[in-house]
Amino acid sequence: MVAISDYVGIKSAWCPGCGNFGILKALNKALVELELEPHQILLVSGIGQAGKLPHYTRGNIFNSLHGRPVPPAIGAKIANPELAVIAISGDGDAYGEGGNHFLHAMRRNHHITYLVHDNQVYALTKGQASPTSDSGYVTKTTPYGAAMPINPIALAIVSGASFVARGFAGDTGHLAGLIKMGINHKGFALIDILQPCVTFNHQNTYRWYQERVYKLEENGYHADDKMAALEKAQEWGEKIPIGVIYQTKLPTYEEQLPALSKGALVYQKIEPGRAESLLAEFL
Amino acid sequence: MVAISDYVGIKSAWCPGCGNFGILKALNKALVELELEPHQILLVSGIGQAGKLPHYTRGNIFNSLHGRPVPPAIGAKIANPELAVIAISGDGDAYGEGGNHFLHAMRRNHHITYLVHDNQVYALTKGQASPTSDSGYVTKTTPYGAAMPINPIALAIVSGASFVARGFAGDTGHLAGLIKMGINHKGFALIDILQPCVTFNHQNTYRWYQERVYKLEENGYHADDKMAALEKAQEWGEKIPIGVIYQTKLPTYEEQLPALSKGALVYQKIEPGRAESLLAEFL
Amino acid sequence: MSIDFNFMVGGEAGQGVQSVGFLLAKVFSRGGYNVFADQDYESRIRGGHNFFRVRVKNGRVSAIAEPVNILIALNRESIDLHRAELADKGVIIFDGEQVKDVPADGHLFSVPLEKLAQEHAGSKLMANTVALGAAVGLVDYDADSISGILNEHFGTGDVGDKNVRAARAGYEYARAEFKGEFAITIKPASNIKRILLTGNDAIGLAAIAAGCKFMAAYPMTPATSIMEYMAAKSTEFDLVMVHAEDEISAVNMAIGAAYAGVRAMTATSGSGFCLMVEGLGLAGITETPIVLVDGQRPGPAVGLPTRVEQGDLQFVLHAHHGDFPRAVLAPADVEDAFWTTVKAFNIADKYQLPVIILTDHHLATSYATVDPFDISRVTIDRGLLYSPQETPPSEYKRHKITKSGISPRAFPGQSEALVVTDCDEHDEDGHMTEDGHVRTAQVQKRLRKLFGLKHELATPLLYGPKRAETTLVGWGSTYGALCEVVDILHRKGGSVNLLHLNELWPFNAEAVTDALGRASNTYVIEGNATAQLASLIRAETGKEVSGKILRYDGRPFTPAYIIQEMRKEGCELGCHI
Amino acid sequence: MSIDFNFMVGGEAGQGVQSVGFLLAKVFSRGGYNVFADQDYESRIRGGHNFFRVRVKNGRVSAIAEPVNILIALNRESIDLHRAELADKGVIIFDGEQVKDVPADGHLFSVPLEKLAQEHAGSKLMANTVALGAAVGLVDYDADSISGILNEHFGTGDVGDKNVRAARAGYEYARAEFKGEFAITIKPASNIKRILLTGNDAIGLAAIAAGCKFMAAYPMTPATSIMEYMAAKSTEFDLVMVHAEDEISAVNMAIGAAYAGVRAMTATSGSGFCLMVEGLGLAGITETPIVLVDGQRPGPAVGLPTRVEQGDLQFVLHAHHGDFPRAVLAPADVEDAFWTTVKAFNIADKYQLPVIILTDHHLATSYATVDPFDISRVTIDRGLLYSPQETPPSEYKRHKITKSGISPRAFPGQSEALVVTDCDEHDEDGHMTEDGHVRTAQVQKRLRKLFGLKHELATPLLYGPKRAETTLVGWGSTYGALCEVVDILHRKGGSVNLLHLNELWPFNAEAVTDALGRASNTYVIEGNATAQLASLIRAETGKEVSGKILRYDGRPFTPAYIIQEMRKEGCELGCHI
Ligand SMILES: Cc1ncc(C[n+]2csc(CCOP(=O)(O)OP(=O)(O)O)c2C)c(N)n1
Ligand SMILES: Cc1ncc(C[n+]2csc(CCOP(=O)(O)OP(=O)(O)O)c2C)c(N)n1
Ligand code: SF4
Ligand code: SF4
Ligand SMILES: [Mg+2]
Ligand SMILES: [Mg+2]
Repeated sequence: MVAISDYVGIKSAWCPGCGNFGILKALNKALVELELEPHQILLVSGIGQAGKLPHYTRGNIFNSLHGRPVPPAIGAKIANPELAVIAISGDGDAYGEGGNHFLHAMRRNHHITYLVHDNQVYALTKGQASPTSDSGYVTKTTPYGAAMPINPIALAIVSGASFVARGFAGDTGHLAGLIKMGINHKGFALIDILQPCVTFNHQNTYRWYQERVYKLEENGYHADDKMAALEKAQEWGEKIPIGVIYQTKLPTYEEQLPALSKGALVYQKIEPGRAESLLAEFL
Repeated sequence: MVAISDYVGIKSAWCPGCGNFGILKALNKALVELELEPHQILLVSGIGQAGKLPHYTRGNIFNSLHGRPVPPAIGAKIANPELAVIAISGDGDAYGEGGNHFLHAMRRNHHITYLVHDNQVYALTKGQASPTSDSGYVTKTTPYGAAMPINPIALAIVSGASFVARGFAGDTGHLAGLIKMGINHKGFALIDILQPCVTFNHQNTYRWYQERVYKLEENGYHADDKMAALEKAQEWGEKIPIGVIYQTKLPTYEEQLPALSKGALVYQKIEPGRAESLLAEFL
Repeated sequence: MSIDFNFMVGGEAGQGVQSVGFLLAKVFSRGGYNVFADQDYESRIRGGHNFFRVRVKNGRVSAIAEPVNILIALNRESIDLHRAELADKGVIIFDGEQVKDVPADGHLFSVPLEKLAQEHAGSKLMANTVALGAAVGLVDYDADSISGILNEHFGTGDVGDKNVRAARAGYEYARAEFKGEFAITIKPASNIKRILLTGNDAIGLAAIAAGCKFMAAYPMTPATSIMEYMAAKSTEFDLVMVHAEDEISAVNMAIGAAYAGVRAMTATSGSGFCLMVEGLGLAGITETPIVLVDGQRPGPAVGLPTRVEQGDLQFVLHAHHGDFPRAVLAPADVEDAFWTTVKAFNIADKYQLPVIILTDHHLATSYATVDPFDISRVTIDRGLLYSPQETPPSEYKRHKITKSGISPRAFPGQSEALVVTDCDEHDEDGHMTEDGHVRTAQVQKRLRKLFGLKHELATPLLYGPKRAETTLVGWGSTYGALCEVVDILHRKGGSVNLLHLNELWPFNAEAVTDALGRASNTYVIEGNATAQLASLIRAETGKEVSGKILRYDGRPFTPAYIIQEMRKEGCELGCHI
Repeated sequence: MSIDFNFMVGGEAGQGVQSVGFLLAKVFSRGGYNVFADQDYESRIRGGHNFFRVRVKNGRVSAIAEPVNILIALNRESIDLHRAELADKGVIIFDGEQVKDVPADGHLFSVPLEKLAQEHAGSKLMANTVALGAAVGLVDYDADSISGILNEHFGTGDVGDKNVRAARAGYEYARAEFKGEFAITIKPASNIKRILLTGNDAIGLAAIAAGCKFMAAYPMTPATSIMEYMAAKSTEFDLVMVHAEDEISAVNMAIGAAYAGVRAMTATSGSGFCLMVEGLGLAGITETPIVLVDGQRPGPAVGLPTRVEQGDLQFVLHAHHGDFPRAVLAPADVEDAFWTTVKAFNIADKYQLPVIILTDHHLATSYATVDPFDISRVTIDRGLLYSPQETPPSEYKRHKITKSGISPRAFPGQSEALVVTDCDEHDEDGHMTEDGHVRTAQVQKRLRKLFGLKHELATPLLYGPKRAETTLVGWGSTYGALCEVVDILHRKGGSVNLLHLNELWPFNAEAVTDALGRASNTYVIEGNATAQLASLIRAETGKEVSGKILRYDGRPFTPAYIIQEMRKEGCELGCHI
C-alpha cells in the first residue's frame, strides 16, 4: 500500500506560503490515490521554483535544463512506457524557453502528463514578466508593461493536446483530481495550474484567483467539444474556469511505434548478431 | 517610379515549376504596387528553399539561420522602423525550428510581415515531413506517418497575431493582394502560403490545392470575429479557405517604445556625455 | 591610522542581508574609504543561508579578505557557520533574546534587535537596521552619516524615518552596552567622492555611454541585472531592451538590430551562452558587430546558479563550428569592466565581429569603490560605418575584399545602396555562393581582421616588479585578490609579480612568452578545474607553467586562500609565510 | 595488371548523376575491385552542377585522385568544367546530338544518349543509363554484370528491364563505335566479396549492431542519412527514431532515453551541434551516456551546406561552459567509422558521458569498398549499468563517489531504487546542493573518469615507416589521402610517415610527443583555416609543427593536392617530385 509518507522528499527551499506547496500536496495525494509507488513514476522538471518540486517528493527524478523538461520526458517514456512520466515546469520554463517543445509534444500526442506551475512571473530569477504575465504587467524587464500573454489553454487545444485542464494551487482536492485524470489519460495531458507567488506577483494573488475561479464541472460543461473549449479558453479576467477544458481520444505517439509492441525498449536484449543481415544490402 | 524590373535578382536555384516562383512574382508585384523601392525594404529569411527567395529579388537582405528569420527581423525593425520588414520562411523554418519565435513575435505584435512558404515538407533537405505535413504522410524520417500537423492559422489567432491570412502560390494575383494588405497592416501579419513542391511533395500538388482552395472574400466572410476565425481555421481537407482569416487592431510593440518617438534609433546621435548624469546614482 | 576592516552580515534570504550589507558599504564609501563587498547567496528566494561581506580599507582594495571583525548574525545559523572566521577580537552582533543557547565565547555581543526595532520603529522587521546601527556604533563611526544614507535609500517619509530611528537605537545601544575589548574605531577619512558599484553596474553604465541602443536578453543570473539596468534607463536614454522569449531569440534580435546599424548587445550566463552559439557564428559570417556578455557561474549545465567560476574560457574562445574572428575581453575589476565595455563596442564596430565580455558572478555582483569614470574619455569609433550623412556608392558591396579584411559598412535604408548578407558563404555582394575560390577569399578576408585587432588590444597587465623570481598568472575577476597576494608576499620579502590577462583574445603570445620567460616559477591561478588559461597559454606559446592553483567550489578567491593553497602545493613563494 | 582508374559523372542536379555514379561504383566493387567514390553537389535540388567521382583500383584505395580517365558528361557544363582534368588519353562520353558546338579535341566521344534511350528503352530519361553502359563498354568490362546490378537497383520489372536495355545499348555502341586510342580494359578481378558503403551507412549499421534503441534528430546535411537509415530499420530492429522539432529537443530526448536505460544517439552538423551544446553539458553533469555524431561541413553558420571541412574540432572539444569529461572520436575511414561507432556506445556506457563522433561531409557521403564487418567481433559493454535481472541496493545513490569516478547505474523503474539526477550540482543522491565540498568532490569524480577513458583509446595510427625524416600529421577523414601521399613519396624515395589521430580525446600526449619527436619535419594537414589540430597538439604537448597545409574551400583533400601544396609551401618531402 502506498501512503503519503512514501512521498516525503528533501526539505523545500520555497518561500513560506508559496502556491507550490498546494501543488506538491495535490500531486502526492494523486499519486497515492492512484496507488503508484515512487519507483513507478518519473518526474522530469525544468529550472525555476517549479522545477524544484521533484526533490520535495519522491520518485525517479530527472531535473533537467531550463525550458527542457518535455524532451527528456518524451525520450524516457519511449524507452520505458511502463513509467508514469510527469513533466513539471514553470510558466517561463514551459511557454517561454520551452515553447517549441510544448507545441510539438502536443501535436505528437506523447503520453506524458505536464504540470505547469503558472505563477505568471519568473520567480527564481526574481520577478521578471513571464509569457503568461497579464498584459501591461510592469516588471524590471518590461518597464512599459508585459505584452499580450500567451494563452496556454487555447494553444494546447489548437495544437492537438488530448487533455487540457486548468487547476488552482489553492484548491488541492480539486487539483489532485485533475492530476489523477491527467495521469490516467492516454496521451498528452496539460494541466496549467494557477499558482500564487507570494513574493513576486502581488497582482495575481491567492485572493485574486479565489475571487475568479469557478469549476467547470459544476456548471454542466462538457469537455468534448473543441470549439466550445476554445471559447472557454478565451475566458480570463472576471471569471476564470478551472477543471477539464478539453479532452479527446487520439492515438498516442508511443502506441504507434512497432518497436514498443515487444515491450519496453529498456528490457529488450541487445543482439549484435542480428545486424549481420544488414551487410548483404551493401554487397 | 518603381517597376518590376527593379526587382530582378540573381538566377534562381529552384526547380522548374516550383511554387516558389509564384510567391516571388506575387511579392514583386505587391512591392511595385505599393511603390516601395528596393532600398526601402528589408527581407529577412531563414534557411530552406523559401529562404533563398530574397536573393532572387532585390532589397536589403539578411539571409539568416534556419528557423531564425523572425528575431533579426524584429531587431532590425526596432532599430529602424522606417524599413518595411518582411520575414520569409519555409514551414519547417517557421513552425519547426522557429516555432518559439513565431509564437512570441505574435503575442508581442511586432510590426513585420511574415511570409511562410508552406509546402508541407522539408524540401531543401530532400523531403522529410514538416510540422504541416498532413497527418499520416510517410517520409524517410516518418516511416509510420507524420503526426497531426500544427495549425498555423489557429495558432496565430490564439497567439495574438493581428493579421492572419492564407494564400496560394498558384494564384499570384490574389496572393499579391494579401501581401499588400499584410505590408500595410500595422502589426504582425502572418501569410501562410500553400506552395506546391513539385519535387518532394506528390500529395499536396498544384492540382490538390486547386481543387480545394476557395476565396473567403467571395463568400461574404468577415475577418473581424475571433471565434468565427478560429472555426474557419479548422477547415482543411475538402475545402481550404484562402484570404484574410482574421484581422484586428492592436498596438504594435514598436509604437509602445518611448525611444522610438524621437525617430529611428539608427538615426539618433550617440552622446556619451549624457551618461555623466548616471554616475551620481552610485555616489 | 591604517584601516583594513571586515564586516559580515549573515542571515536567511528575505531577512535583508543584502540591504544591510549594501548600506554598510555605502556608509564607509561615503566616508572616503575604499570598500569591497561581495555577496554569497543561494538559488532561492527565502530561507537558506546568505552572507554579505564588506571590507573597508583606507588603501586600495579589490578583494575580500578574512578574518571577520564584526559579524552581524541575523539568525542562529550565521553564528554557527561563521564564528570560526572571526578575528581575534572580532564581535558577533546578534539578538540574544531571539537566538538562545548559543555556546558563549568572548565574541558574542547580544543586542535586543527586535525589541529595539519594535520600540523605536514600531516594527520588528527593522531588526536588521538596528543591527546596522549597532555595527556602525561599535566602530564609533559618525552616526549621522547612516541617517543620510537611510533617507536616500528608504526615502525621507515614514519608512525612512523609522529606519533612521532603528539604526540610531542600535548605534546607541552598542555605544552604551558594549563592554568588551573592541578597540578599533573608524573615523570618516576624507572627502574624496568615489562611486560604489558592481561590475554589472559598470557594464550597463558603459553600454549606455557607448551608445548602445538595443539590447535583447533573457533573464539569467548573474547577467539579469544588466538587462534590468538597461530597461530602467531605456526611456531616459532612448534605447530599447527586449525581454526575449529565449536566448536564441535574444542574440538574433541583437544581430538584426546591429545589422540595421545600431550598437546592440545581449547578456547571459553559460547555459544561455550555449543557446547563443549559433548566433555567434551568424554574427561572424555576416560580419555584424555585437557585444555579448557572458557572466560565468559554475557549470556544466545549471551547476551552482548563484556562485562563481571561470569555467567558460575555452568555450567562448571556440564556440561555434568553423573559423572566424572574435574578440574576448575579461575585465579584471569594476573599473576595467567599464572601460572594457566601451572598448568592446568600438572593437565590434571597427572590426565588424562579435565581441565577448567574459565576466563572472563575483565581478558581476561584488561592489567596489572607484573614482567616478571620466566620461569625457569615452570615445566612439564606429569604424567604417557610413554615417547617416554619407552616401555609400550605389554599386555597394557589403563584403568587399580589402587588405585589412574590413569592408565599408552601410546600413539598410540609408541610401539606394542595398545591404545584402547571408549566413551561407557569400560573395562580395552578399549573395550565396558555391565557389571554392570565393569561399577561400572570404574566409581569409574575415580572418585578416585579427591582425589589426590584435594591435588594438592592450598588453597583459603586469603588477609588481618587472622582474621577479615567481610570476603569478591570472585572468578576469581575480585581479584584485592576486594583486594583494603580490603585495603580501612582497612585504614578506618575496620576489613575486603578477601577469594578468584581461584582453584575452586575440592572444598576445609575444608578451606572454616574454613575461613568463623572465620568471623561474610561474603559477596559473584560476577558477576552474582544468586550468583553461594554462592550456591556452601552452597552445599559444608552447610554454608550460610550473604549477596551477585551481578553485571550483563556487566561491571566490581571497588572498589568504591563494597563499594557503600555494603553500599546500609547495609553490615557490620566495619568502616564508 | 595494375588498375587505378577514374570515372567522373557530371551533370545537373536531377539528371541522375548520383545514381549513375553509384551504379558504376557498384559494378566494379562487385567485380572484386576496390572502389572509392565521392560526391560533389550543390545545395539545391535541380540544376546547378554536380559531379560524382569513382576511382577503381586493384589495390587499397581510400581517396579520390586526379586525373579523370572517363568523364560522363550529362550536359555541356560538365565538359567545360572538367575537360582540363582529363588524363592524357581520357575520354569524354557525351551526347553530341544534344550538346552542340563543343570545341573538338581528341577526348570527345559522342554517344547519342537520348536517341539510344528512346530507341531501346522508350524514354529519353534513360540517357544516363545509356551513358553508364557506354562507360563500362569503353573499358570492355563484363556487360552482364551491369544488368544484374540494374535489376537489383530498379527491380526486375519494366523499369529494370528498360534500364538494362538502355545500358546494353550504350555498351554496344561504345564497343562498336569508339575509334580512339583508349587501350585500358578492366576485367572482373576476383570473387572477393566486399561491401560498398558510405561513412554514414557504416555509422548507422554500427549503431544498430551496438544496440542503439533510440535516436532523435533533426534533418541536416550530411547527418540526415543516418536518421533516415535508422528510421528505415526501426521496425525490423525494434528501435525508435524520432524526427524532433529541433536539435535542442533531439539531444534532450536522446538524453532522456539514455537516462531511462537504453542506448541513444543523435546526429547533426555544426549549426545543429551549436543547438545541442547545452544538452551536451546536461549529459555531462547528469552522467548520461549518449552518442552524438557531428558531420562537419564548412562554417561558420550555414556556410557551404553540401561540402566538407574539418572546422569543428576545437568547438566539440570545448563546447559547453564548465569542465566535464567527454570523448571525441574522429573516424579515419569507412571501416573505422563502423568500429568507432561501436566503441562510442561502449565508452559512453562504461564512462557514463557524452561521446562525440566527429565525422565530416566527405566521409559521410563517400562510398568505399571494405571487407564485410565481422559482426561477431562487436562486443557490448554497458559498464556498471545494472541489468534488468539485477536489483540495485535500495539506498541507491546515482552519483556515488568512487575511485574510478564511475557510479553504478540503475535505470528508473528497474526496482525500488530511485534514480535521481539533476543538472544543478548535486550530492551523491542526485539532489541539488549548494555545498562547496560536495561540489568539488563531484567535479573531481566526474573528471577522474578521464584517466580510465584515456587508456581505453587506441594510440594514434602510424602509417609508413616507424621512423622517418618527415612526419605528416592528420586527423579524421583525410586518412586515405594522407596514406596515399606517404606511399607516393615513399616510392619516390622520400622518408615520410603519417601520424593520424582518430581517437582524439582524451588526448594521448605521450604518443604524439614521442612520434613528433622522432621526425625532423612535421606537417599538419587539415581541412580548416586556423590549424585546429596543430593548436591542440601544442596545447597538449607544447610542440609546434614545422608547417601546416590547410584547405577550407569546401573540397576534399586528394593526394595530388596535398603534394602540390606541400611543394608550394616548401615542405621537406625528402625526395624530388
Ligand atoms: C538557458 C537558461 N536560461 C535562463 C536560465 C535562468 N532561469 C532559471 S529559472 C528561470 C525562469 C523561471 O521562471 P518560471 O519557469 O516561470 O519558474 P518559476 O521560478 O516562476 O517557478 C530562468 C530564466 C537558465 N537557468 N537557463
Ligand atoms: C540548425 C539547422 N538545422 C538544420 C538545418 C538543415 N536544414 C536546412 S533547410 C531545412 C528545412 C527546410 O524546410 P522548410 O523550412 O520547410 O523549407 P523548404 O526547403 O521546404 O522551403 C533544414 C532542416 C540547418 N540549416 N540548420
Ligand atoms: S519566489 Fe514565488 S514561486 Fe518562488 S518559492 Fe517564493 S513564493 Fe514560491
Ligand atoms: S525541391 Fe520543392 S520547394 Fe525546393 S525548389 Fe524544388 S520544387 Fe521548389
Ligand atoms: Mg513562473
Ligand atoms: Mg517546406
